[in-house]
Amino acid sequence: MSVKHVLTTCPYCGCGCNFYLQVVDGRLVGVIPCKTDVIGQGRLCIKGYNAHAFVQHPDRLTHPLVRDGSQMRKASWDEALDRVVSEIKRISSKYGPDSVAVFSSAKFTNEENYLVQKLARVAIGTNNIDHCARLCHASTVAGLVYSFGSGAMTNSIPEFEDADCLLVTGSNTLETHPMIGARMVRAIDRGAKAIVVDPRETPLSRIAHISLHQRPGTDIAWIDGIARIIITENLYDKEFVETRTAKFEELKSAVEEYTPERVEAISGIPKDKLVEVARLYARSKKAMIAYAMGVTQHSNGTEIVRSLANLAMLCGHIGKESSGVNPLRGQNNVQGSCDAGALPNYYPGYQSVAAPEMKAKFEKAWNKQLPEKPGVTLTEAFELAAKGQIKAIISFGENAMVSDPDITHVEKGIRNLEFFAAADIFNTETTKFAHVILPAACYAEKDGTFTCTDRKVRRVRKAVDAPGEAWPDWKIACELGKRFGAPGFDFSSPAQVMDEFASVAPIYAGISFDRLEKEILTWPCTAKDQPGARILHVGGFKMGRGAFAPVKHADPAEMPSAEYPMILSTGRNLFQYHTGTMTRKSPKLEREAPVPYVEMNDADARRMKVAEGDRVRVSSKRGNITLVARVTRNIMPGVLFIPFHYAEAAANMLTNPALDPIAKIPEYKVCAAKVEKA
Amino acid sequence: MPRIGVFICHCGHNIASAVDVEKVAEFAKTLPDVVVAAHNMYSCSEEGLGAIRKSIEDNKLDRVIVAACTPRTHEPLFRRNCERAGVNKYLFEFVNIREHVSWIHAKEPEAATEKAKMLVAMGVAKAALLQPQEEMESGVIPVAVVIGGGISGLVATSTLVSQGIETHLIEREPQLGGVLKEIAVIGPEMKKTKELLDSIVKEIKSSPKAHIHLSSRMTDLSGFVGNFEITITGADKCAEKVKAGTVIVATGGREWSPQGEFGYGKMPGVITQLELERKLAKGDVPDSAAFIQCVGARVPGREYCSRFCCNASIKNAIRIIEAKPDAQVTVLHRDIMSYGTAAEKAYRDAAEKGVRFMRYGLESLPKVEMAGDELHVDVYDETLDDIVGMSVDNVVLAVPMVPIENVKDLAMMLKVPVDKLGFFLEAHVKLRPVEFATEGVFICGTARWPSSVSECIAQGLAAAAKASIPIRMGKVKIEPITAYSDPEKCIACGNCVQACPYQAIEIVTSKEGRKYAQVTEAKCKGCGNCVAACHNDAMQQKGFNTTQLSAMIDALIKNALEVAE
Amino acid sequence: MSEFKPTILAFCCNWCSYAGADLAGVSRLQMPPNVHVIRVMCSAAVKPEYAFKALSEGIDGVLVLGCHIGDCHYLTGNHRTKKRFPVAQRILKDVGIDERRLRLDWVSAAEGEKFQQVITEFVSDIKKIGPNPLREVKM
Amino acid sequence: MNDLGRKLAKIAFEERKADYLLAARDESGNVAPAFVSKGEDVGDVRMDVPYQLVMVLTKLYPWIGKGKIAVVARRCDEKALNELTKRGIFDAERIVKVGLACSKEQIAKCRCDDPVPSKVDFGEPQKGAASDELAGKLLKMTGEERLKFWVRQFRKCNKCFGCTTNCPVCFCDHACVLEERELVAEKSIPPGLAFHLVRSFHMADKCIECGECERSCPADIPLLTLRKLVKKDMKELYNYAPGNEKAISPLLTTLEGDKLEDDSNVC
Repeated sequence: MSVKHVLTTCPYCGCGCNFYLQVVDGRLVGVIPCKTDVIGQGRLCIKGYNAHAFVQHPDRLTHPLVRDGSQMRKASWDEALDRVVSEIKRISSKYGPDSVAVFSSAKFTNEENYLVQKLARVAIGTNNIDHCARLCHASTVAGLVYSFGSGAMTNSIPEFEDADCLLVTGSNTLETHPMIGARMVRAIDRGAKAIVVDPRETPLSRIAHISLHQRPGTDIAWIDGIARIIITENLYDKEFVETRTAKFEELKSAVEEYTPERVEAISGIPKDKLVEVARLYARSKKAMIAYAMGVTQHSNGTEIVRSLANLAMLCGHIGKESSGVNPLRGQNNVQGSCDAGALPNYYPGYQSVAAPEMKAKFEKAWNKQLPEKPGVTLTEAFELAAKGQIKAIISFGENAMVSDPDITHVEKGIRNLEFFAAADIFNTETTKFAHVILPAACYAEKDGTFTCTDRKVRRVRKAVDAPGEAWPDWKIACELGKRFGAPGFDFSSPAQVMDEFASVAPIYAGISFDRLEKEILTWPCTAKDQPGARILHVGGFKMGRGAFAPVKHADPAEMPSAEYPMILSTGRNLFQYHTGTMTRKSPKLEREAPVPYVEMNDADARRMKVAEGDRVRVSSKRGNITLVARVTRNIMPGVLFIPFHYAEAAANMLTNPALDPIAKIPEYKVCAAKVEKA
Repeated sequence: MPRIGVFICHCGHNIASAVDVEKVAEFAKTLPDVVVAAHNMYSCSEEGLGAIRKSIEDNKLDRVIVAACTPRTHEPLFRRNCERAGVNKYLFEFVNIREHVSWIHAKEPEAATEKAKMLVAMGVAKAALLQPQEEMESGVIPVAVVIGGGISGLVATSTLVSQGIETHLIEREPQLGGVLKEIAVIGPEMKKTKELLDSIVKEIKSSPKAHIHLSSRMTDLSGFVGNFEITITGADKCAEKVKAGTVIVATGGREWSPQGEFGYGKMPGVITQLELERKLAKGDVPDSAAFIQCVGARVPGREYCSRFCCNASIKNAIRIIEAKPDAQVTVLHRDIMSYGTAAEKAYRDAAEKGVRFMRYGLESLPKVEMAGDELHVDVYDETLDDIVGMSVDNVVLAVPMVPIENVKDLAMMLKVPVDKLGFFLEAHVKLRPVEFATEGVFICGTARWPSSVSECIAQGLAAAAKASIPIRMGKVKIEPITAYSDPEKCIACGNCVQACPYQAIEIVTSKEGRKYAQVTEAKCKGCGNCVAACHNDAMQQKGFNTTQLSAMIDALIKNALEVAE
Repeated sequence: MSEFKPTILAFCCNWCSYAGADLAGVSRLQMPPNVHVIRVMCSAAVKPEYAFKALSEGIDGVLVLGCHIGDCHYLTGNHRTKKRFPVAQRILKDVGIDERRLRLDWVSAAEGEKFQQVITEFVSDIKKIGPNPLREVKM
Repeated sequence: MNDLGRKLAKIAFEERKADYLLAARDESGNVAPAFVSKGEDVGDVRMDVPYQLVMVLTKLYPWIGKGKIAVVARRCDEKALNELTKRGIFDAERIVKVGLACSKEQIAKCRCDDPVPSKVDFGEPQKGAASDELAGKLLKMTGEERLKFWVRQFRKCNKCFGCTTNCPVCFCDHACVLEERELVAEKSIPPGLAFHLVRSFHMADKCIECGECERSCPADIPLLTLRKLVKKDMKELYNYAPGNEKAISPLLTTLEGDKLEDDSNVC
């Protein structure tokens, strides 16, 4: 009788809560929240309590599968891996290495991301390595690197509790980051003033001090409006602006036109409310900005992120306790996968591919000649596949057929590939197209580290064996690397991989598995005897002066029209997670929100004679889906909201693939659509 | 998706007078899953039932809702109707908009219509979730119990034992016969009561199947049709428990005792009809008598007519004259109710024999005084437009029949309704005249309504015939409303086991070793105790699932509150 | 605002209070039209959870009518009702909902007037207490 | 293994003849629940147990076929064990209690008025805490004020089910009625008020006031105070407090307090 309580990190969102998996003779029986965990403090959200439910599900992939004509048949690891290597080698030599793209996953551990990007760059010789951060905080990285020099969250999760003012926009925090939401709730209980700006009424906005609703796609207007009020009413921190920032004059002139009246005209936010918010934010001692997909997933996402950075720098609310700009990372390790270099334009540790000295450094470290220019992004890859420029894709844990915009187009791209390999824990809408499917171990079946949204590196420990012959992804990447004949892929444990990663990435230099056994480490952690920086930009920006961004409002790529009069926005709910691969196989989660739905305003519904629970057809230029109408007062008139978890009515059949020019992130939050009774 | 048909009944004007039936039908059409909503004059008539059957076929309905009177009387009728149209009879929901709406909100038609709409909405919500059920059968103990040894009870008992059915007859008094013991001769054919009673009692006693409990009372009744358990407490206070399949109530009625009307109780000569019967039985015939009819009857507070008092007076008047041809007999009446040929002939015979009939009105009641030691009666005669006086040996008050004293306790024990006056209320005056709404309990005789001897006999026979059906069939159909558990949800905490009054539930272990609660359907009476005791809805009751009842509450909230908003 | 018309839910047991209600109907006893009856087999089958659901979503009053103690068709059913509902009432009070909105009473099959009296009394009580505040409070 | 570990192992395995031991110990920089078999290293045991060990045991128990299990049990754990044994969740002979008397800080944190187990093996017995101060304030409020207070609190609920999952006596777990749609009308978060009323009712004759619901609530809703208010009601109505293995809940007996089913009517 072996009974274990294994301390690990939650596989779902970026909060990084720790809990114990209860294992009796290799069977997962329950989850116990870790009482002394710095983030969870003995508490979890509904997904945390059910994080064990999908692990030993009968549908788990257990054996490698290879396509034989139209059928998939079981194969040995040797046959499957050799098939991948030979196909990639054939295509790479025929069309060049850049005709191959590799996708890593934000669900992977840091070690696995590091190995997969090394597989692309060292084994295959291409910088075409990306992952789903492209779809979430790519615009944050591009935005905040310009403003502050670093794209990461500036403060730590516990600090939300002590803030006096919380400016939350584009984040339904209590549903997407419940335990960060809980900290905000505690702050509100202590009297902090919470301001929520969101086209929908959310569980957080219902208990906030001020709840404003802006028309989707008009964020820069009201943010610039606030900046203008802060400047014109002299509420800004002159000393901070003069000593720590640059381009203040350009900002001042850029925001001039966004008078409260104009902001109200563009965004619908009442002018007196805008003034109240500006004064409240500026006058608070400790003000935290928190944002997520509602800000980043726009065709001008990068600029919206920079406009938020402007506010913080104007008031000096940056680099201090409970003051800063906090992008809330959605995935459990989207932060770590960016840190580990699974990006087309960055080596591990945000060291730019374009910088020759960096290329030289990694060529020496990995003793292999590396490809020149930065690679293509995830979103562009499917475009290029459809055009025939990308011929092969290896996808680790991505379910593009549900998570990427304009799915019909994505499908065209995948079908056009000569070779498509996928590694995952379940069969998904995407693995259907794969020539080779590799069974992978999930978080409960492997060791490694996740980096949560506030840059803490958190241990993941193996609780049970993987089903059948499934391997942990770090082992798959190593085996592939060796079979490509590339140097530096014979690791015997994730700890060794972390040591190599730490040796090449200064921000992870001090991090190692044995230190993590005893203490909490936050990157940047540049030495073995330091805990790492809990707060960024204290006393100064790494790059010297923070840069104001003179950005202006621009309409979304696709505006409502006569034929498509409504604005459609997509996103998540509390109970499901992303494409539902794990949550839809957890009974108590699936039961809470089993059916796809569209939220629509009750006045719109009455006008269209749609009642609660009716089946309606929502269509955009790119397609249409049929689902249940949820009539509510909690959404602005003229706006629809569809969660994208449900493949049977995939929201991304409708979304607009238009990309942010800098970050290449799709505009999930705004597209034109119409509703009819089905 | 269910296809629901809603049929709203006018019930003549009983419902339509207060409820706007068309509006309710219009509203029903808007409810989810309702395919057709119609209204008809008399749903329970053959024509009404036919219309429903046709609508079921035309619209391929699989759920039927009738909004009319009370399920307690008409549900079986409409369920059989569904069955005839090919729909499982438990996919039927009855909405009560007569007893619970039109009859009690007669002066507020608008509010009554709104309430009818709400109740229909709740009915539709439940109907959508009903599951088809099969009736279960349960054995019937081949024993009957008759409460009350009056003429009705005796006739019923004799009929039952003559069919070989073991019957317990419970009589409060030391001897059988009830009120008739005190009446020597029964009009109009002047039959000797003793002969009638003795012949029936002899018949009963001759059968080994009869058990007569004299000076005994029923002190407890529990169980249900086919499985009653009656506790009989004798004079010696020892309680005997008897198991029976059916129960007949024949507890009779009693003469109303006047509260001093016409000098009763103060003047010795003023007597009631029964007191006259006892005098005549002893041969003590008065020389002159005046009968006053409707004493304490057809007056506010007791508006009904007992129907037999006129015939009784006529009969006794004739007996007096036959005993003393030159006796002076007058009958002062407000109307003579001698219905039927025999009674009408007796009325004419009495007149021919010299009985004088004089009418009086409520506004000019006869006055009775003592003149010396003689009784004197003055009455205003309409035709003569003058007061007519007479002195008589006796003034006989013809008083109405009223229920027995402890009728309320008996009703509570039997869990059957009594009307405002205290007479037992039968299930339905036309459809089920000698039955209660409670299955297996029957009613006959004056306990139901003042009746003549022949009517009591007829009802006794009817009640016995009805009561013998379950016993003859040997089995009774049990409503499928028993409880059942969901092994997946049950965590075997035992709340239900402790809650069940019939020990019908126990914890069992499945093949895989999972413990869960299991109901023994034969023992389950369908009370729902266990459902309420279960904290995670693992225990459910057929026809009353928690999903169905919650849906009804939701329907009320949605329709009543949203409307108000 | 127009005169407050309460919406009230009542659970009546098939053997006693429902029969009493029918009797009140047969006897044409007039009473306020605000009470909607749901038929159950025994008052002990009424889960207090139903009352919590109704009251927390704006229903103004909930009435549970069973057989008199000792008269229950199922022997000790109404004992459980009498034990359970005071706890439910206290919980309502603890949370701040007026516990008089939930009332338990006994009406036999023979008590048409008692039914009328209970309904009339309860409707006037609820009118005095006023509309359920939770009708407006959206969580 | 620290000294506490050795002492605990001796009591559990040798004195009480247990095959397994459930306690709390230091592990990878945190305090972890630990289920060890006889002969295994117990580890650096801690007696300031932050976990409701009976809840940890309830999840493991169905999978542990046989053998006697020793549990470090405070008074609240002991009462939880009694309530669960009474309902057949555990069979009594397989559970052995190692009594732990709570420290002053723990008593203050739980506002506990009954902190000493029947047999004390560790810790010095202390006096129970005075009554719940917030409960006192709430009782003085009017109905409207109380409703306003609780609606504002329950509006923060994010439906994580921490209060039910972590509660030692809340064992419906996989089929909890609160997860059904019917009783609690809500399509989003927070759940309707009925969620908390129904839970209070279910806990009325079971709650042993360990306070785990309040400690597990991310929104800091004062759930222990609500439990204490309901406990006061049960005391006043039926002079009943959960936690005694012999006493049958008043909600399961007749008015006279005897068993509901009478044998006379078995047919």
